[in-house]
Amino acid sequence: MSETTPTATHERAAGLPAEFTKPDAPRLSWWHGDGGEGARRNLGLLATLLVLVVIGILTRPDLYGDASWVWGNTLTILKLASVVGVVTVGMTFVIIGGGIDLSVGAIVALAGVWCTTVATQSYGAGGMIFSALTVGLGVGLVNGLLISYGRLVPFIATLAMMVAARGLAAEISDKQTQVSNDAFINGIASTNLLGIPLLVYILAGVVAAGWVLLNRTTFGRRTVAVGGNPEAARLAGIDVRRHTVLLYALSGLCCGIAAIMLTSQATSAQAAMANLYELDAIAAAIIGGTLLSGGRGTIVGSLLGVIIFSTITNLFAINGLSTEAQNMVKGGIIVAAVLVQQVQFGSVTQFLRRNRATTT
Amino acid sequence: MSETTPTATHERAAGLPAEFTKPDAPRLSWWHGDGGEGARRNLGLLATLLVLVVIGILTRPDLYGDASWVWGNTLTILKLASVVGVVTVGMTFVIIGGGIDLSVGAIVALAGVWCTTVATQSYGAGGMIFSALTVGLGVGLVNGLLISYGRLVPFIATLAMMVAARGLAAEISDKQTQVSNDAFINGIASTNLLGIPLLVYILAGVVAAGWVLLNRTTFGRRTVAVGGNPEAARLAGIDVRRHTVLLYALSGLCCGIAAIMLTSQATSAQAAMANLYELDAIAAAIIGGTLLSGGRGTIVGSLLGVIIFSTITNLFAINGLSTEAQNMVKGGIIVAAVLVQQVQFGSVTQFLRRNRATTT
Amino acid sequence: MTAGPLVEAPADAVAGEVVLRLTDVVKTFPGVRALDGVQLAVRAGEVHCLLGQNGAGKSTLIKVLAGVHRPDSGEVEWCGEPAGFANPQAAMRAGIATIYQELDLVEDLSVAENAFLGHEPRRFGFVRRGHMARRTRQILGRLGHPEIPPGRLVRHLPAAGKQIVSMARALSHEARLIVMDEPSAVLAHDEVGNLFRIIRELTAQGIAVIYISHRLEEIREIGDRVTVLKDGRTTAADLPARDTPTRDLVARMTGRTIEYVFPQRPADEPAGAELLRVDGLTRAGEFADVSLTVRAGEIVGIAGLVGSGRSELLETIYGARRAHAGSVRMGGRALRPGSVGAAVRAGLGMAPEERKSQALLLGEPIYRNVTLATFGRYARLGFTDVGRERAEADRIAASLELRPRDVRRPVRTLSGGNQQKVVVGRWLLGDTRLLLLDEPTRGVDVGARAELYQVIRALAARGVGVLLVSSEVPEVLGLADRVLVMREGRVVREAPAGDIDENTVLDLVMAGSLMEGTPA
Amino acid sequence: GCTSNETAPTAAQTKAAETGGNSEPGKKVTIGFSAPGADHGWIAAITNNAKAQAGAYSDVELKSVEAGADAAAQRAALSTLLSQKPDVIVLLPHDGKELNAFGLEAMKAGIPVVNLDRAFPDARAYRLQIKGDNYGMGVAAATFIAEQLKAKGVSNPVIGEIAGMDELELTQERSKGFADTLSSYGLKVANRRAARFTADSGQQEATGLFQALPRIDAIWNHDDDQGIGVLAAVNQANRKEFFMVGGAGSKKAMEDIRADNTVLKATVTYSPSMASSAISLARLIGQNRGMSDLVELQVPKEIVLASETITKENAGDYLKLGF
Ligand SMILES: Nc1ncnc2c1ncn2[C@@H]1O[C@H](COP(=O)(O)OP(=O)(O)OP(=O)(O)O)[C@@H](O)[C@H]1O
Ligand SMILES: Nc1ncnc2c1ncn2[C@@H]1O[C@H](COP(=O)(O)OP(=O)(O)OP(=O)(O)O)[C@@H](O)[C@H]1O
Ligand SMILES: [Mg+2]
Ligand SMILES: [Mg+2]
Repeated sequence: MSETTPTATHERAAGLPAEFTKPDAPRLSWWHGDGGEGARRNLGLLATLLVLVVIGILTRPDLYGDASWVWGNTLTILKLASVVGVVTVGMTFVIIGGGIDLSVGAIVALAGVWCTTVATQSYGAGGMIFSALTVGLGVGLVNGLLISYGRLVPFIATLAMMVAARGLAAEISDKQTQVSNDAFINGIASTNLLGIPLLVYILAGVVAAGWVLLNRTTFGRRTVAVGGNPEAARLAGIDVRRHTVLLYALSGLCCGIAAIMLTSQATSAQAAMANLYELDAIAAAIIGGTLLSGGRGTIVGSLLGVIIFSTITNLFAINGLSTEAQNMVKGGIIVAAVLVQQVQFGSVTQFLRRNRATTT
Repeated sequence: MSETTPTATHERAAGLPAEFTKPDAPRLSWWHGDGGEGARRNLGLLATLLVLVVIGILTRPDLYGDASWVWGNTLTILKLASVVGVVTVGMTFVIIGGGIDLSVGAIVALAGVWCTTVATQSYGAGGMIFSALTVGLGVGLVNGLLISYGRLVPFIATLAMMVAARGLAAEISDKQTQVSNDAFINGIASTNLLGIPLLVYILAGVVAAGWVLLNRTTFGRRTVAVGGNPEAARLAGIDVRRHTVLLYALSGLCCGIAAIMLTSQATSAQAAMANLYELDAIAAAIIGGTLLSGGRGTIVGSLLGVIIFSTITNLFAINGLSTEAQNMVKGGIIVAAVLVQQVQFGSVTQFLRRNRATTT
Repeated sequence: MTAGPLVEAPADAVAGEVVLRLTDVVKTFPGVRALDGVQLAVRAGEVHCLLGQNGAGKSTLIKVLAGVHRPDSGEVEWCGEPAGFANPQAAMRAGIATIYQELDLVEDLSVAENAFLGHEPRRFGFVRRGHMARRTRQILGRLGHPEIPPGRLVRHLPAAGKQIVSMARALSHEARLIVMDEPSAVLAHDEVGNLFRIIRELTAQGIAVIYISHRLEEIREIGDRVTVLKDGRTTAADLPARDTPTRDLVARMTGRTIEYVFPQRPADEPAGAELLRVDGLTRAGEFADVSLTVRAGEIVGIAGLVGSGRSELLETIYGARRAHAGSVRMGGRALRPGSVGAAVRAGLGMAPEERKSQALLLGEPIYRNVTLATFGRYARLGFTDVGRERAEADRIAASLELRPRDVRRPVRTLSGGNQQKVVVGRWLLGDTRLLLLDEPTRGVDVGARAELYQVIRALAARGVGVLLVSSEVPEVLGLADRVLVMREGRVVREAPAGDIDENTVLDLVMAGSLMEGTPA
Repeated sequence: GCTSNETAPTAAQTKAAETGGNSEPGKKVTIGFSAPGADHGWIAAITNNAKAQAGAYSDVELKSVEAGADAAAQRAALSTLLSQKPDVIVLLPHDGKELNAFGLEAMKAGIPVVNLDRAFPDARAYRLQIKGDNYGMGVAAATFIAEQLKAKGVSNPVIGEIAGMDELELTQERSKGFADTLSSYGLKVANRRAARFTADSGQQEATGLFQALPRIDAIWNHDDDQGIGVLAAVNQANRKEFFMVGGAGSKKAMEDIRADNTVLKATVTYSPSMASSAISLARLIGQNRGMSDLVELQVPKEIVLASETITKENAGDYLKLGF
């Protein structure tokens, strides 16, 4: 081949597979293209979800025989996923941006407690929503400032915030469960539009907004850059610190939204609410394919992660599993879910490789 | 300066810190030398500890006036630190090796419950200790295998294990608190040697062993390599996977030891014991200077981290603070402790820099 | 797609037995055939050079040798026996030591621990620290660097020092074949000489060396025979290193003929307005009292040894570090110190020295890396326009001959030289008025290098000012209009490129070299 | 109470210092007090009641240490309390068995220990044990449910249970009492979900329960605080076919029962007023006095509060005891 004319060699690019010389070859493009791997991963998550549903059908054929029950149960699962889902969207941004937020559960509790104090409730639903969002945003901002400008490790800063915010929530509520008496707030959880709960719409809205923000805006691009390689981002002129502050503020804001949703569901708030949501949200994001070290992740994956977790919970409830059995099985399912994704990955690659080997 | 003779310039080495051109200059060598930065960090931690003691003295002069009380209180703090301390040593290895272990609290509970079942207790203290250590090691091994060979993200694998192990512990104990009737086991927590509790000796032993293991053995040095640059470790012929398995096994073993200590203290075990120890251990390690991303950390720093946390807890107890106040203050103290370390760092560097600038 | 006929050149008489023979080795990655039938024969006691464009498969090949990758097919014969190394240990045990292209050190281990990583001298699992330190000192001495303390953390070493440690690791094995993947890329001129001395020592003992470099002069100086790779295939094997004409080598590498020359300087001096003015810039311990100017359309080169503080100077001008004294003005207006954002807004751009840690998002697609500093321009109201972005990136990729050209591939899968092109390409977008280039051609192959030079010259012709740092003196002299020479943090000479020659620069620069224990 | 935003415990839950008898001021007594950090209304009421009761006596000084997350943390807090040598220690342990060793240690050191609510297995570990009847709660709830169902003539009734934190032994006792009594009527629990004593967890578990059981006849919810969430879930799921029994006896629950406009028809008490009683008795122990209404010269060793069933009929009487 070294004897052929230079031009010809160049044109034919002998050593490279065909699709590489043609920049926009459709073949394999879903695979290597924009977010291709994320999409593939999400397929794996959908498969896991399917398996869970099949398990549900096999274990409770009586319930799954009733179509209206199935529809209702699906909505229940989505409702169950809605609060953690909103928190997870914020968490996904933080993790993609190279951080972690252990304080989300505490922020939800603080915002919930704050907005249900007698004083706040006297301002009506508007005042309650405003105060929950403001508290969430504010605490998130403090997190961000401590991490960005105080140079605290995110793990430590948000752990400290988690402890402090729960303490403050207990102080404010005097450790009591505060009942919400606002019909509008309480109505959020029981309102349906076109047969679908309002909470599910809120989740969908937050997920959609998160998806657009991450994939279609400069904010999202900066997030990936800041998490993927902060030094490179800084040298490319991105204000890494300011962006980090914004990420934690965003997470706090999501917690504020979640606080209203949870308060509405429980028609009350207390300092111990949203227990261990940080773990749920982080786990959902990671199951969904977000890299804990930052720089990679998808909103859809996180959403699927949350839905998988709430489907598991639902599966346990409809089968009446005891708490300890639940826990043991849950551990196993988590491991299996992740392994399934990998097996799939391996076999798909192998399949492609074999395929290519024969066509080349 | 650009007009001076080359030799003169070279001698004074304007462009480079002096120690780099002069082979073994003693100046600054403590700083740039092996582990120098760790040592400096630990000084910062000691300073924090001192501040906490001073706060104790200022808030409770009556108690601190009594020397024997002070001594007794110090032992109380160390005893309090002992169980989490042992867990933290294992955790430090795991984190330095690039992982994380969320299951430590659950492993302690499982090992504790296992060794206090009626069947196990019938074998006496030896059988109980053996079974606790074996269970810890075994669960750690499973963690390691899942992560190394199952390629699960450590966060997810150990989260799943945390859930599952607590479930199994609840199953085994039938959700009852199991009382230990073994005089030897129960006696561990109440035995003093030369006026110092046996638990403190155990902590000291584990810390010393951990220090030697990390700093003086190939296992320890390879742990740093595996966490700091896994690719480099692999290229250097280190079996990264096997090493990872060993790290989690080590952490599990530490949990087994901790389980015996905690069971002895409580003269009983239950599935909910060692609640959130994972958070305590991770926080202590990070406060102690271990990088969450792996590749750096010291055993002494982790120990100091644990002691700082138990001193804070003790401070609250002697001042009778309410839980909510405790939490709020604790969050603040954690932030302050880390900030103090940084201020110190900054000023020392600045001092050195200024020093260098004037001598040049 | 069968392999073309190989050009078999007569083997050097001096070389010994064939210790390593590769036949038809193939290695594919998802979507890429990195090796597509490689032939290679290495003899004891020779320096066998591997040549090839960026992405030709050189690094992949040596990773197959080192047991990092398993070949898909083909045969590896080691000392006459068929051998496929299942893992790096196996290769090391067989006597193959490797210096990888990307530094493979552990930052938080000491020099000695890094040198002996994986085969530490030990007793009952305990590291024999004294013994290890002694042996490390020996090896460092052999490498001409007795001043590096074995106990120092590698984190505290400058880049050149790290390269020495990498070499020390290779020498710490009882190797019969040492593979060096672009070892000279981060070394200064005098260091390369040192390296060659060691290579000669090794070959004199009958040890075989595989040497990879994009600098043909080096191949001429140290090499015995050359194997050329192109697109994962051997296009020529066992050419005599010293007297194969450059044109031939380049043709076999690239499939065309490229004149390895610097673009013509414009006839008249660039008379553009002053863009950048740096006054008395100082960072204690790094550089002191640096003043310089760059005009629009002018290329200013900074020569100096590794460690002379040039990178720090560029980073300080760029706002990535905060100056202790002095000022930076851009177009007459002072730049806010310590703010990269301000610098970028003022029209500065920088291609930093360490591409992986400072410039690239390895997991992200190429186009997103190319547009990292400019994606805001393709956005409306904060919403990005991926199509336009990709088209622009595609244009840049084409102009730099990026390989492979698909800009949606993750940067991680690019070869070292192609990654460098992505970094430089980033600042060819947008309206950068002053470009700071730190070692822009490090690891870039001959063909692409010529293209990069053209691109830089073309930018200058458009009125962009360029401040260029390079450890390759000919590059600075050939490309720049004006040259500054730095030594130990200070500018010791400034002159138009025409008024200064390579020897003068080297003399100035060597007067106090970083790695030399005693001054010249 | 558990509900609304009011703060101080109602006077009804503490005992005003009457004149004469036991309330005569006596020797100054320092009482060390420790309860787990409050994460729900009942525990909060315990601490508040203890503080209020101590405040009602001029001769009592209360030294309170709250203990963090688990038994180990509480043990550490208690050892600092011990080092301050109070006259009596009142504690609500995280877990009686886990803190048994501490009880022994304190008693050995000559400090009488009053165990509140969660029993020590070893009789030498306490001077006085005062507790609610967890098993009895289950019995009372099951009895009410079984009788109601019998009265309604429901055959094969579907009974759900929403327990509290499953890792606590008291939850196990309650569930056991419930299951044992149901089976004596030939009934059983169809599905049991464990919540965490918080309203949001109650809502979540109840929602799961409703999914599992398309038709329900009765539910026992262990804790009225988490019951707020359970009732919210009832409304959200629009399920009205069953009736519900609560637990512990919060004021809001009693109000709801009296108003009779929710599915909540009864609650079985587990009153946090026991904390007030514990402080009163600890004071007497510290002063070496007996209970004036008893013949004995010393405070007895064990007191178990009966779990009463509050229904629409008697809710008015109990309202003042609701927390
Ligand atoms: N891990 C990988 N995954 C996918 N593709 C890879 C991987 N490693 C290398 N490649 C591809 O294999 C080909 C050969 O790369 P290699 O690194 O061997 O080139 P090289 O000759 O060393 O180039 P350079 O001179 O730039 O270092 C390139 O096309 C590269 O993109
Ligand atoms: N022991 C050390 N500890 C801390 N910093 C050091 C040490 N030795 C060198 N340095 C810093 O590293 C720099 C040398 O690093 P490097 O090899 O990257 O060279 P550079 O100054 O960036 O050079 P170039 O001029 O080649 O771009 C020195 O200027 C000095 O500031
Ligand atoms: Mg290469
Ligand atoms: Mg440099």
